[in-house]
Amino acid sequence: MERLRPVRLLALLAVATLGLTACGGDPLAGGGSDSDPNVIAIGSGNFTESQLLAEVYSQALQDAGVQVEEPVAIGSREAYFPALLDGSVDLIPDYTGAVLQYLNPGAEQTRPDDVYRALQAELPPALVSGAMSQAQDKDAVVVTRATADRLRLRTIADLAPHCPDLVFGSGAEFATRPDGIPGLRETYGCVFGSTRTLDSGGVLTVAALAGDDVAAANLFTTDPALPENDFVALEDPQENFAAQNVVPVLAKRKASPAVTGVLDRISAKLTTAELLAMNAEAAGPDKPALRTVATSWLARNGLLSPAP
Amino acid sequence: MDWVFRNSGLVLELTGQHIVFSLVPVLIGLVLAVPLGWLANRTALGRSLTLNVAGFLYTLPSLALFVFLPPIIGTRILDPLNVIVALSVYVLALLVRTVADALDAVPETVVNSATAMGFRPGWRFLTVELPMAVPVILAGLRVAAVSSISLVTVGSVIGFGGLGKMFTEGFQREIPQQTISGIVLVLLLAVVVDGLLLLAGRTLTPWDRSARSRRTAGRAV
Amino acid sequence: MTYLGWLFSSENWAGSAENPGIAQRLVEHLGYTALTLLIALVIALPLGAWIGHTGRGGLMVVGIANALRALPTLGLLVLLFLAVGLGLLGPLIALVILAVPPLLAGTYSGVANVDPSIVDAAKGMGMRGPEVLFKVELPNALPLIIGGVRSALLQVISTATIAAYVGLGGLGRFILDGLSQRDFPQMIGGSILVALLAIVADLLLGGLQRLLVSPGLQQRGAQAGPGRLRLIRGGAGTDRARAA
Amino acid sequence: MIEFRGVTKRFPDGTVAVHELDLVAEQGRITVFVGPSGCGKTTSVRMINRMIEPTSGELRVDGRDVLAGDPADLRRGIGYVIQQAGLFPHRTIVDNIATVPVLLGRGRREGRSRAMELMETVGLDPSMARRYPNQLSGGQQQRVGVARALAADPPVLLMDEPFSAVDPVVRENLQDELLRLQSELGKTIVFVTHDIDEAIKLGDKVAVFRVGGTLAQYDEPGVLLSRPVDEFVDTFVGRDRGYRGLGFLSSDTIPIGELPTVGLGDPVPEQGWHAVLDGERRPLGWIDGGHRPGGATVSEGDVVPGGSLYPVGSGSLRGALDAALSSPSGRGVAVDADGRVAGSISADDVLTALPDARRHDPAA
Repeated sequence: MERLRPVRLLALLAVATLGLTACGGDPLAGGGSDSDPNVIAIGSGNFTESQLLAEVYSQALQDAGVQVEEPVAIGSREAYFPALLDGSVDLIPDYTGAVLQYLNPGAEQTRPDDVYRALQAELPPALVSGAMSQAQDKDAVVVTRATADRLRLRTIADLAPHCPDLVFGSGAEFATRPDGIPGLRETYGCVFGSTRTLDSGGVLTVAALAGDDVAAANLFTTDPALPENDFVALEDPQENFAAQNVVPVLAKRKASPAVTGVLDRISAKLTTAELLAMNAEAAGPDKPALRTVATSWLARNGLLSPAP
Repeated sequence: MDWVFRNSGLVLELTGQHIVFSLVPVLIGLVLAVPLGWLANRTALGRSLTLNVAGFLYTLPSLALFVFLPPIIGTRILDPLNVIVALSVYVLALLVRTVADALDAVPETVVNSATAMGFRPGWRFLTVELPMAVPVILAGLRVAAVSSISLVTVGSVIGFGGLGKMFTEGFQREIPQQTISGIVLVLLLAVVVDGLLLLAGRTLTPWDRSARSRRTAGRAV
Repeated sequence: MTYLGWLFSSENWAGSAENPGIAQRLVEHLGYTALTLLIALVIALPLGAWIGHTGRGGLMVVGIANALRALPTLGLLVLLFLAVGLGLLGPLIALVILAVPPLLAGTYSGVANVDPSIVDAAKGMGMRGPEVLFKVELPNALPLIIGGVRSALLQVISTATIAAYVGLGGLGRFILDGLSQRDFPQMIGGSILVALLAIVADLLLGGLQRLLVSPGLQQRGAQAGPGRLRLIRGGAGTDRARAA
Repeated sequence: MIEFRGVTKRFPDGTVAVHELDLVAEQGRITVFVGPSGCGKTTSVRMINRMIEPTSGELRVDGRDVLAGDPADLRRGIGYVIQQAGLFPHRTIVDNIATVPVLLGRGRREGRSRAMELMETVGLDPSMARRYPNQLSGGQQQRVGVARALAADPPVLLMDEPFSAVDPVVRENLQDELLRLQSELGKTIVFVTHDIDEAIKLGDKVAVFRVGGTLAQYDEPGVLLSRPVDEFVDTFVGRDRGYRGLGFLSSDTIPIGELPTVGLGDPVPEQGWHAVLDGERRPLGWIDGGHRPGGATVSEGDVVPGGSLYPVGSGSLRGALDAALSSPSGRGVAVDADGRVAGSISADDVLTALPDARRHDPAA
């Protein structure tokens, strides 16, 4: 029943932490272990749209006879992209501008085609991208209608002078991304009074903005919460946020013509309106499973072979 | 519950994962706790050392332990092995003490009479002391299993599977039904496993029937 | 590569307006913990003492304490977020819900386990109900009550970490933000801080216990009796269930 | 004085623990309640300080109705000692004893100094004052219990099986101590026990209860032994009651006879048993004349241990008979108040004196 003296306990803890420093490698480098060469492991971000797209890819590939693993929602790009690089996942639905900026923080292209072309040049040799879709889901600085009216805001430039008086809400990664808080500072000279870490365009951010816990927030243009809450996405005249067309990024060794064929057919059908519709369906009153939403979209667009 | 039926495939899959993630550690912890508990019970130093390390490990918050493990055991952060190892550590920390206490509580007269009848220590441990310690160990095992089932869900905050996904997804998509279903399923799983362990204990220790009700009633904290 | 540099950078401790530092997160974490514990004590101490004193509802306490062991913390946090929205209230309710059972069980079993002959003697000498409770039952129940406080404290510190997931501040932020920013040193640093906080808090309470509990109750083995009682009062408390 | 008038206790489940009890525990005397378990003896005593509320009837302590007024105030004026002492484990010995004085609003300091006095009264070393109960032996704890009950100097003392958890030797010790204390303090004591021997030893009067809470017999111990009212009391009082009853009969009429004696170093007598005396004429034992294993003179090695001694003037017939029966010579050694040999008595003398003693026994 004796307990260790504090000093001895702290010593123990010190030893334990030294142990932590001894091992090399980056545990965040990837997801699980290396994947099976004949099976495609699909990953996604940890937000609904990304998970939906992963489901769409997964089901379409399965339908075409490709073996796939159940999609895993990994987290932010900072978490899932390394997983793609080290082979623990093979396929990720992503956005052109975001990937480009991730690979080259200095990239200045903003138009969809320019971004896509630049992305092809920046992709590491082990990765390829499929065709990009017309569907865009851009980062945006969003305020409530009331704030927009009160401060007469239409663009981020209008917001800039007010930034020091405002609380800004976003996911943690937005604080460190080049087009995130640093980008807003450089492009528009907007330095927020304080920031609040919430989630990446998720319910926390929506709730915080709706509840006036934050005055401005980072949300995404296809988020059904924007029209639902009458939020205003401020225009981005200086093009801080690059074009964000949905694009599949995959491991070259898994990019067989069968696989890319399926992905390209999906990209051909996917538009911003379709993406909005899918998001709205998932957010609908029934809250259907994402795999159900994906199935019905694929069926609607003739991307599934008819049931036997 | 409506939600569960509309999404039964997903629910079944997550429940399956959950069972593996939560119960494999219980098994590992138990297998390691018996010899360690035995050792702890043999010498005062061993006891103090084992129990203090166990107490220390048990103090670590789970989310922190999930993060500590990768650099120590060389896994990547999303490897399910992290959850399994972390939970095994908790189960072990909890059971090592229980086993030591349970062995300690075996009446000395029984041990002495076994020795007097010519039992060698190893045989005596397996056939006399351990069986007599089963009821107390089992009580600890039930606590371990139940909290293990509840703890697995914490892992989904940093991307692990299991029923915790019902919470993270229910959160992201604002589906209270999914969250509530998740809570109910976790509780249900805990009740079922607890009941099974109780039943297993009854069959294992037919001699202890009368004593048991008192003991379980007393384990309030 | 070292993970500890993050922890020892004064810049990380101070933080900035845009990026709260360790000092602020630590204060937040301590604040949530203290507030929760205070509320939970106000609820659980009188209730547990009353139940233990009168013997009414004891079975209920045991039942609730057992059932709450299985209650998944994260589910509770998410459910409360969905119910009351963003802010301190939801997580606070969750934390209190998790802190009350160990406190209640500790106080209840502490008071209920006081040797009946002692209570009998106290009444027989002419102590009134409150005098019996405050002068005899509570001082004798103190080891178990503090045991309950230690359990609750660890629970709260752990769960407050997870509450970062539903937007709370505190040390859990480093773990989750580190994950999304791919900053493992930050994750490890946050984890170390949380672990240290838990250990230090537990040690402090252990010291407090030695200070507050009468030496007459600390004689080892003198009245600890059979295994069950000892299991209940376990020092480091590995017998307490953890939920976070 | 404690009076029970038609006191009944019926518990909510219908059990009658005490039925129509009429009894008076006399002022300054020890009254013992004895009986098998379930006879209501403890319930009866606990009704006196209202630890249990009577269902009906009247109960007075020194003429005051106990049911009038506040039970806590009542209890502060009545000492209470229970089995295993019920000491507060979280308080030191001195603070345990000072409990009631402090409750009564006398200062802590006054309470403590009173407690220190009482420790000496009950035979506890004052150095134990700062210890905690679990550092004391069972017998010591029981002494603390008695001291605690006496702390506010209550006229009435209730003792509920106080000595039943200590070993026989310590118990006998505590009983003697209680009798000594009572001879000094003269409290009105009600003492509960299930041990008839303890009852007979301690009680000025003994109340035997039977199961169902009725009083079987209430008498002085001698009468209980000599004339049990019915078979139940007879069985309860137990075997040897005739012999034990001798303990309550005066032995003053026994003739003291001659006692052949010899001193250490004297020549060993020719024949017959002789008491061996020391220089102060106190008995050391016996020597059988004619046997001389140790030589011609009486040495310590030759002395055969004697039986119990019979104190002239203060003994009972039981003591006299035992002295005679336990002596190797068949004659008991009678001693005076200083322990010097006064003569001898024989078992025949005791039996001869018996009818006379019975006739003079006031209790009979």
